[in-house]
Amino acid sequence: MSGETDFMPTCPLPLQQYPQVLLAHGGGGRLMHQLIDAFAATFASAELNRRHDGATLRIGRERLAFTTDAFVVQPLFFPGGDIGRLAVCGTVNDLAMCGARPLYLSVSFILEEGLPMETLGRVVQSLQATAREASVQIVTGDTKVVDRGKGDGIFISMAGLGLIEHSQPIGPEAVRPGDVVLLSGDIGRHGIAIMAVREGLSFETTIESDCAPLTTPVLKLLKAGVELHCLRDLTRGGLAAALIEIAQASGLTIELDETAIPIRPEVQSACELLGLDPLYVANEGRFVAIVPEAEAARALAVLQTEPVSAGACLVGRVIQNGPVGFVTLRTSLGTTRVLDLFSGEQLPRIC
Amino acid sequence: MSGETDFMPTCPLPLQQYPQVLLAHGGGGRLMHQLIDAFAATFASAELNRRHDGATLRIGRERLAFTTDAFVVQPLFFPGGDIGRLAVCGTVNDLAMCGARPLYLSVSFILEEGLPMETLGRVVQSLQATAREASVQIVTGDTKVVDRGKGDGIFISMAGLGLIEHSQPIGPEAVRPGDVVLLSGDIGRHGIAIMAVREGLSFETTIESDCAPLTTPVLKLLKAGVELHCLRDLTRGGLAAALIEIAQASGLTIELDETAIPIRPEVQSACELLGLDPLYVANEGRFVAIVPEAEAARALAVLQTEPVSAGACLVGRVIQNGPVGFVTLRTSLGTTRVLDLFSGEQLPRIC
Amino acid sequence: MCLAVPGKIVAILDNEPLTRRGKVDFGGIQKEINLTFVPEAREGDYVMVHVGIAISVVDEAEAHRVFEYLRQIDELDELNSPDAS
Amino acid sequence: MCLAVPGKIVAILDNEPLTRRGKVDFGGIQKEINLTFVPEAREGDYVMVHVGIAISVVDEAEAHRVFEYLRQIDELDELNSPDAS
Amino acid sequence: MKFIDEYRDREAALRYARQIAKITTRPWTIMEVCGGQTHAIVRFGIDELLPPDITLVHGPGCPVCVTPVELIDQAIAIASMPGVIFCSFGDMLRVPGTQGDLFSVKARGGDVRIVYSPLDAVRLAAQHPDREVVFFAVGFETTAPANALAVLQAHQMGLKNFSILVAHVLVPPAMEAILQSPGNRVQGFLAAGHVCTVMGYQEYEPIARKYRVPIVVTGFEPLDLLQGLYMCIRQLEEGRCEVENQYTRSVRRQGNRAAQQHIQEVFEVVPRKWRGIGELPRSGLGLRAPYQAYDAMRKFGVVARTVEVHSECIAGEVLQGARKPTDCPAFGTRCTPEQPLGAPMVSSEGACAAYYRYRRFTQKHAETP
Amino acid sequence: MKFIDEYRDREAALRYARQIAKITTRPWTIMEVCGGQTHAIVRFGIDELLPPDITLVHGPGCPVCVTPVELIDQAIAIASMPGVIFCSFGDMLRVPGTQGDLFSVKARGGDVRIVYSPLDAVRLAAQHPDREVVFFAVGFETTAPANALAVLQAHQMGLKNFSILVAHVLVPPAMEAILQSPGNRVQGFLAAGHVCTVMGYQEYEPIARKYRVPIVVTGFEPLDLLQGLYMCIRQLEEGRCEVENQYTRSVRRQGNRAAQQHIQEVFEVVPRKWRGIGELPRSGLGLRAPYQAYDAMRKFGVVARTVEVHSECIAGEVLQGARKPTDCPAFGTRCTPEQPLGAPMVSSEGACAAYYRYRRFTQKHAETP
Ligand code: SF4
Ligand code: SF4
Ligand SMILES: [Mg+2]
Ligand SMILES: [Mg+2]
Ligand SMILES: [Mg+2]
Ligand SMILES: [Mg+2]
Ligand SMILES: [Mg+2]
Ligand SMILES: [Mg+2]
Ligand SMILES: [Mg+2]
Ligand SMILES: [Mg+2]
Ligand SMILES: [Mg+2]
Ligand SMILES: [Mg+2]
Repeated sequence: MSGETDFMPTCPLPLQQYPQVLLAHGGGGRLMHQLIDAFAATFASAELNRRHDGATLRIGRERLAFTTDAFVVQPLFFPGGDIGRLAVCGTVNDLAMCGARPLYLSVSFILEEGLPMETLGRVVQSLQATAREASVQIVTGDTKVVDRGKGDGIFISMAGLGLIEHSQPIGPEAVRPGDVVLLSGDIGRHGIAIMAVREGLSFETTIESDCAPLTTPVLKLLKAGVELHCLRDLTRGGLAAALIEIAQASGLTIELDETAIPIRPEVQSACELLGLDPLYVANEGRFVAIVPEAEAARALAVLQTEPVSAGACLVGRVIQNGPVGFVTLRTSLGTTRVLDLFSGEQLPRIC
Repeated sequence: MSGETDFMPTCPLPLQQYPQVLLAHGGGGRLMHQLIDAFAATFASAELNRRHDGATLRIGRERLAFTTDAFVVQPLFFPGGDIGRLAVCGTVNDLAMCGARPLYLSVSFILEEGLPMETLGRVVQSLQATAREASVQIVTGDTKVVDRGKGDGIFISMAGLGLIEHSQPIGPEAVRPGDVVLLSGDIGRHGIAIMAVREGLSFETTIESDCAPLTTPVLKLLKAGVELHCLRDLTRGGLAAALIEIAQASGLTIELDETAIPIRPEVQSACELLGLDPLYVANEGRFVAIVPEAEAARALAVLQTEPVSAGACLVGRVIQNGPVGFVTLRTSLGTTRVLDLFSGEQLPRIC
Repeated sequence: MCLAVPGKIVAILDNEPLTRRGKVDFGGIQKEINLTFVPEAREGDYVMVHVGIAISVVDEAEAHRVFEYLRQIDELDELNSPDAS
Repeated sequence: MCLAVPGKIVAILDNEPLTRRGKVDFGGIQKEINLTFVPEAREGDYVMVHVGIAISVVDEAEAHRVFEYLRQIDELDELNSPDAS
Repeated sequence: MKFIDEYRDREAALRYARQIAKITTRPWTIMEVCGGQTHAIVRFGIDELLPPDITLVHGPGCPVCVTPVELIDQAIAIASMPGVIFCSFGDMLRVPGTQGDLFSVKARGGDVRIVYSPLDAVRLAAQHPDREVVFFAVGFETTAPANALAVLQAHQMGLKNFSILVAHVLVPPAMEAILQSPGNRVQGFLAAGHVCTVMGYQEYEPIARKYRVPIVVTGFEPLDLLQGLYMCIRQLEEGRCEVENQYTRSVRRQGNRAAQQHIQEVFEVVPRKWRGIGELPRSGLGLRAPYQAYDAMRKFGVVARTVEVHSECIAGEVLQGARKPTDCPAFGTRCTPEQPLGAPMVSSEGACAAYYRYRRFTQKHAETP
Repeated sequence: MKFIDEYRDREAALRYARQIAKITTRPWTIMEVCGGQTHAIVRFGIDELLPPDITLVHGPGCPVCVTPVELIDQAIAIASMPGVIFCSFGDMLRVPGTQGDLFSVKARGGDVRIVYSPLDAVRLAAQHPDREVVFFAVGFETTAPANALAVLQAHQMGLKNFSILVAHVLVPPAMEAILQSPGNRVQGFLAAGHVCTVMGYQEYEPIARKYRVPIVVTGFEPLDLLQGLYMCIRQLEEGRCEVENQYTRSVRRQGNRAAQQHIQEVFEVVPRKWRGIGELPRSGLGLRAPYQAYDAMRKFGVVARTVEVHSECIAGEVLQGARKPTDCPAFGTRCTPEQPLGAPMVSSEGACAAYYRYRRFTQKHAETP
């Protein structure tokens, strides 16, 4: 363990502020970003510091994308998907957002003792079906079982490997003033579908999660030769968090047009009912592409040919003279407000 | 979710036998192997079927090794290591066992709400210190927080990427009759160190986990041009499980010599006290190398130059005419017995 | 404080005092809502719902007031402005 | 059944009936062991321990019997074998 | 959504804004009482549509903001007890007491749950007869019928393991306190539409007369707010001080009689301490004698200890509209949503949090406090 | 380890083996009574060192193997009760009852814990006064003092929440049952060294006389076993039938008096059913009247229901040495350690499991049953 003492004195975790890990530290909001900052500082990793969906690595003569995510969703099965499908989509999408062709996945299960084997079987089937749908292979894995009461049915951690077959530097650092923000479809469905089936909040709806692999539209954009500056799938924290991360990492301002953002009426209704802002609600099959304005029309045309991004549209633009690292929203009334990260997860606003 | 129905009718999980997941399904024994068989069948993956420590992949013009493991050890800190060090060692070692130079790691944390931030800080420091020790970089990561009572402090899933810089096909399929089995040092220390600090079984000992990165000795073997047929680190299930896996995957027989296997006296004592067989006790810094007999002396000389494998020795050989897929042990009395997988984890035999 | 959302009663499920309940549709989302405090509410009525409990029946006749008022003040304004076309 | 392991008492920790306890060393591993059933055992003695409880004191004088017996039967055998050297 | 979407019409909003500008001849300071209105104003940027002469100040109508530290501490004490399931609306979990918040209690192993409705807490009590279920009954008059109903349901079901920690406050006394304060700048009010849905607006008529201040009962959508502002400014410009009702689709003059009867059955008017303001007589609700078995404070014997509020925090003045969040020396530095010093930085409706989230970096924020 | 390592000396073992071969003139069938001896024989391959004329058969001395299904079902019923902490030695958790095993109870949420000692269970009871702690008191005479001590400690501490589910069995009645069975092949016994450490070996003298069978009290290390076999074969060859003591370093003729007194204080001899053998009179231990408050079966009112053992399983004959595991039609196919039909496939000391693990694929297994 040589080298440990080098690191001990400068532990950058926010110890004083929160002596214990809170749910909010995983909620996609400001606390989570503080924790990630601390990790990045400790791991002294330039790649982690890029704050992209995955790392872009040169290995030997190839450029690869490498990413990981843990999936702890409850319930395990929800309208439009399940934890297995979610894991594959989340991982494949992060690779696609690096501009890579997703190739291989690893899967690591942490199972809670007592999990019905039939449940595990269904998740594994779904995982494989989604991997086939996304044209990736699961090539390595691991399984651990923890005592009952020390897990929550199934946790999946997945890592993904993809090959970058072009030379575009896709990432926040490539974003330029004048670029436009394309959104691949309507937002908020995944988060609302999950909330609808959560104990304590349950309501009836036909909303299904948008959970889907995004490989095809991204590879088509690349194949069409569209100049892509940044790609980002919308997950925890929603459209707002994704764009705030890009604005912060690029040091520019992003202006969004509220009226251009597609939201299904039922999603909007659920948000009104729960006092949520749909811009912050989770998605699992949506992404933003930031491209030069001149490429917008061609990019949208490509996206609209794919079912998963048929609803693609232009929702905002990157400007130079705004507040550095911020996202502003032009509201439906034509006024402007700043979109900021929440502290933790967005809580239903009831009172 | 196209393609799902193709898979549904043939769910190969052992549903009838065990309707629920048991701890034994993660214990490194036969039940775990049954589960892995089922996964491999579902994922229809040739790489998973190789049953090696990781997948060996050709991506573009390079050959890479890719592996994953979940780490759920309790307690989080134990004599000689902690969950962070364990994660890096486990992952790096699996890459090394593929004959790869470990380069990059991903880390996925599943934290339990209420975890002391200071504990997380110490684990992260140790993780980074071990990564430096093993000359690998942590380049991408993810953090999820689960409700209190739905996790166990810290779970870590790690994936690793390594570059294969030679053309040797290292794996069970390369093992040949006449090969010899080299063991890198004394066995059983990790498992006993953990048991010593487990609630309910606690005893006092100076035994420390052997937890260590094995990259250097493996890369030195490769650099020296030693012909390596198979490498395998000894983890869950110990030396016995590792060799049984190789015997089964290669369809050959491995003969072990009990008297040649180094075991520290305190480890042997702890095993007598608990009624355990040290051949099945977990290690985290030991490996076996299967090499042609003609290479044995040179390989041992290389291994013995490295502190982590200074105790390397020849412990067995591969034979053709034995029972297919089995490991036999020549006991200290000169008799022979078959080493078979346990069903689950080895339980202390008390009565 | 006091987020309240309008929804349409699609079914009355229970008519007992304290537990008078209905299924209420909020633009495609349905939820069971307590109707104790709107004894006059019938299927098809819109109610304002706060923390799972209806606190009023929306007066559909009054619902256009905000637009009528606007029309009136606009008209007033036009009358007052000499440059009205 | 009945795994029992020999260990050496390195300290007596408690002398009350039912809870007579000692620290016992098993080849470098130490564990607290109940000594209620070996009231005669002293520090330095070896005891046979089963499920955390000593069930006998090892008789060191008798411990060599198995080798003596072997020597005796070997000698007997040599006497009986005409080809003994 | 019917009865929502139409009130967000841009063209109508701009027409209202134009009319407001036309009738405004002088600076006026108007307070929207309710945090829900504050939220809508910030979310839709309503203030940007107003002429520079109009200053909006955010009122005390956020229950998260006005619940005193002592009560948060009591909530934390009860939630930490073994066997207790402590239920609350979401935002209350992040309000700092003297030692952490309810989220930290959960992280330390307490069973703290977010519920959508107090009736969900009653259901939990019925499901877990071996546990004590406590609901944190915060809120203004709007929420009082729901909490009364929860107590009555529990009573009817004979539940012995249900209780509420009452922190109910009433709007009119707070408005009077603001009007009486020496630094008062407020010249007109938008009264809280949902409070008035329950209570009606007769109570406001003496206030309007006594303090010569126009009060317009107002809804929560952009057009509601703009119409309410128009009506209020028009009164100010015309020198009137009446109670008018903009929110006629939901509010009747007498309010909701059924709801009021249930409130009166369960609760009585009591003095209550407001965070940042201090104790106001007859400004809250407490359980009546027949229902004191449902009083969590009695049941668990937790004592209210007076607590010094963090000295830097000027929440009291902010909540009364006397100063704006940016006047606070801690704003945005030592006080942030991640580490709030005062409650207004916690709630998504709190003035300081709203300010921090939406306004911190826009140029044009001089006109809103 | 002193008193272990020296008894594993290869050269001495081979010398013993040579002497055994020399004195053996005819086929002999010898049973090692204790599962611990079975384990050592298989682990060290002792049987390979013996001449083909010597057949070792594995005895009933594995508590995991002989505990009847009814008792496993009772254990499962108690362990499934809310509030119970059910403690057991590890191997018992995998023994199948009629509906799953104790591991499945744990997987379904029962609090089932592996302990090292019954005294650990007493400690748990003291630590969790609000829970019921039950210890599964299986074992032969060796374990009886420990279980007696656990009851006496709990009694002394005044613990009301501790009890034991008693499944204690006694060796001599089982040996007699084997000798009386019509198909008996056993001609000599290695008696269980640790049982005799506690009980001495006076009880075996009438058996040796009555059935004209040599009995050698034997230890557990290779040299112990080889010496014990030598002594037994020598008696057989010489036509003697005495009780001899190979394990003199631990066993005295009277056994451990202190331990015996404590057993007698707490337990009395009762009839007991053996898995695969049936009920044997005076073959087990039960709690005496003054300690029946610690009887889990009484405390939890679980009734023993007679259960049909799986028809294919020939465990009874295997346990009595009448047939070998490979004679069982289910062995290795429908009955494996992962899915055992009978108890001998469960315990790592069980004859079927030992056979499955170590012998299944070696050629040379004809001579051991
Ligand atoms: S910014 Fe913080 S400290 Fe300042 S008044 Fe608001 S809540 Fe209080
Ligand atoms: S192999 Fe299985 S079924 Fe056959 S006797 Fe042994 S335990 Fe019974
Ligand atoms: Mg992403
Ligand atoms: Mg990722
Ligand atoms: Mg992701
Ligand atoms: Mg693994
Ligand atoms: Mg659980
Ligand atoms: Mg490995
Ligand atoms: Mg691996
Ligand atoms: Mg591994
Ligand atoms: Mg992630
Ligand atoms: Mg825990």
